[in-house]
Amino acid sequence: MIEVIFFGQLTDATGVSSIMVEEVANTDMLINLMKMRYPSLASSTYMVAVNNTMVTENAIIRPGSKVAFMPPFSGG
Amino acid sequence: MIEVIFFGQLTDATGVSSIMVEEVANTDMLINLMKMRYPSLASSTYMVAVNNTMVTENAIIRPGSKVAFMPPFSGG
Amino acid sequence: MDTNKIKNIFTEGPVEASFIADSIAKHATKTSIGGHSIFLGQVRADMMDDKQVQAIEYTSHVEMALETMSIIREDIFAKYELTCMHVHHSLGVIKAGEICLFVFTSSKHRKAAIDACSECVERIKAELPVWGKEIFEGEGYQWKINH
Amino acid sequence: MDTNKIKNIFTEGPVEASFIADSIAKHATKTSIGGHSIFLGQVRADMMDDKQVQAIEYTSHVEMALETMSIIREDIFAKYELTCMHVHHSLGVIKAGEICLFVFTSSKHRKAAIDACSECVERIKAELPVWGKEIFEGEGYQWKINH
Repeated sequence: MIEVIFFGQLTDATGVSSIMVEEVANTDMLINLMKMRYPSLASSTYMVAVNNTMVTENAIIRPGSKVAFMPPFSGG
Repeated sequence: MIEVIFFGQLTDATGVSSIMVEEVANTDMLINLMKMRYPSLASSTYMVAVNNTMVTENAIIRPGSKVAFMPPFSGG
Repeated sequence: MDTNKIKNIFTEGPVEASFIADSIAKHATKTSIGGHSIFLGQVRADMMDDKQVQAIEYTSHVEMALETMSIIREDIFAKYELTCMHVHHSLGVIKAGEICLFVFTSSKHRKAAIDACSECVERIKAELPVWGKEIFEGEGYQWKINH
Repeated sequence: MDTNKIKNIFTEGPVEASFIADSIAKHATKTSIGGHSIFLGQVRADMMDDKQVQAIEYTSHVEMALETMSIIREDIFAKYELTCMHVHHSLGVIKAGEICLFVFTSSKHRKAAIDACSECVERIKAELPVWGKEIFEGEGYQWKINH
């Protein structure tokens, strides 16, 4: 399983902060899956991190990974 | 009379922090007078302020003025 | 990443002035310090149209934020001659007028402390996965945007 | 110079952490503030040859310093969008580890507060007629030099 977590305004789009999904091979596939499940994600701005490391291109997701969908940061 | 005040390391050179002197016409004359009275002033670095205003050239000193001899600042 | 090195920076609720005072007072024994620089972020009661912000609720991807902060800390210690650096960021609901960020750098000479503090604040705002939800008086909210 | 505008910045003895905390806490009602920048100068126990500084004794041409500070304040308010600025400088004997300078600026956005604070500190060090006498452990002293 893969843990997918959503933050900030993305939780408005998804209605959840964390879900478990069946294994998917890579981040491109996971992103497509999430956009199908939560259509309003498509119009959102976000970055993706796998196991706390930001990914900018398609990246492999190993089983047991934690994948974060994060909107622009607004701390401080 | 004119009040002449010394600060910081200049008080080591003069041994006093404040003296009253008879009227002198301008700062050049006062500086010469002070150097005669306190010879180690000649080897000191200082700025002169008349009534809290820094003077960089020879300036008139009116009776009742306060003239400050000040070494480089070291606050903070 | 050596997790032993990872310090927590998050505290639930606002940073209190008394906490800041204690933090300052603790440095009195470090007599090689000549200058401290402190930045405090305070929640503003901004008006948006006719609604006023009464609080910001902060959430974070904590684990990732702490790893990122650990890297920022290493970078800043490598770049500036600092004696120490402390960072505290609030989570949860912080009311307008309360302090939500406390960055504190100390060094022998002022320039390193001042430059390191300001760089640390910029990096925290740009790089830490933290989000602010601006809660309006009455009802409604909007998501904070950093500039 | 309108003497009504001249604020005192000098306090006899060190700036206490509790005073800094009170000063911060007083700003909680100013909910247009988004960022505070604070600089603290602390007396260092420097070694000179084999002598250690145990304290600095500060003196000032107070009247002239306050007039100069008043001009610096006006310049900085004209240059930066500040909500407020507070400056406290110690006079008398300040021991190593104690705070001798407290500069505190606040503004809506952090950049004005940070830049104003740093500029204010530089101008205080360069322009205020204040002198520090570094008193050594045991006996002896030397006059402080600002860099």
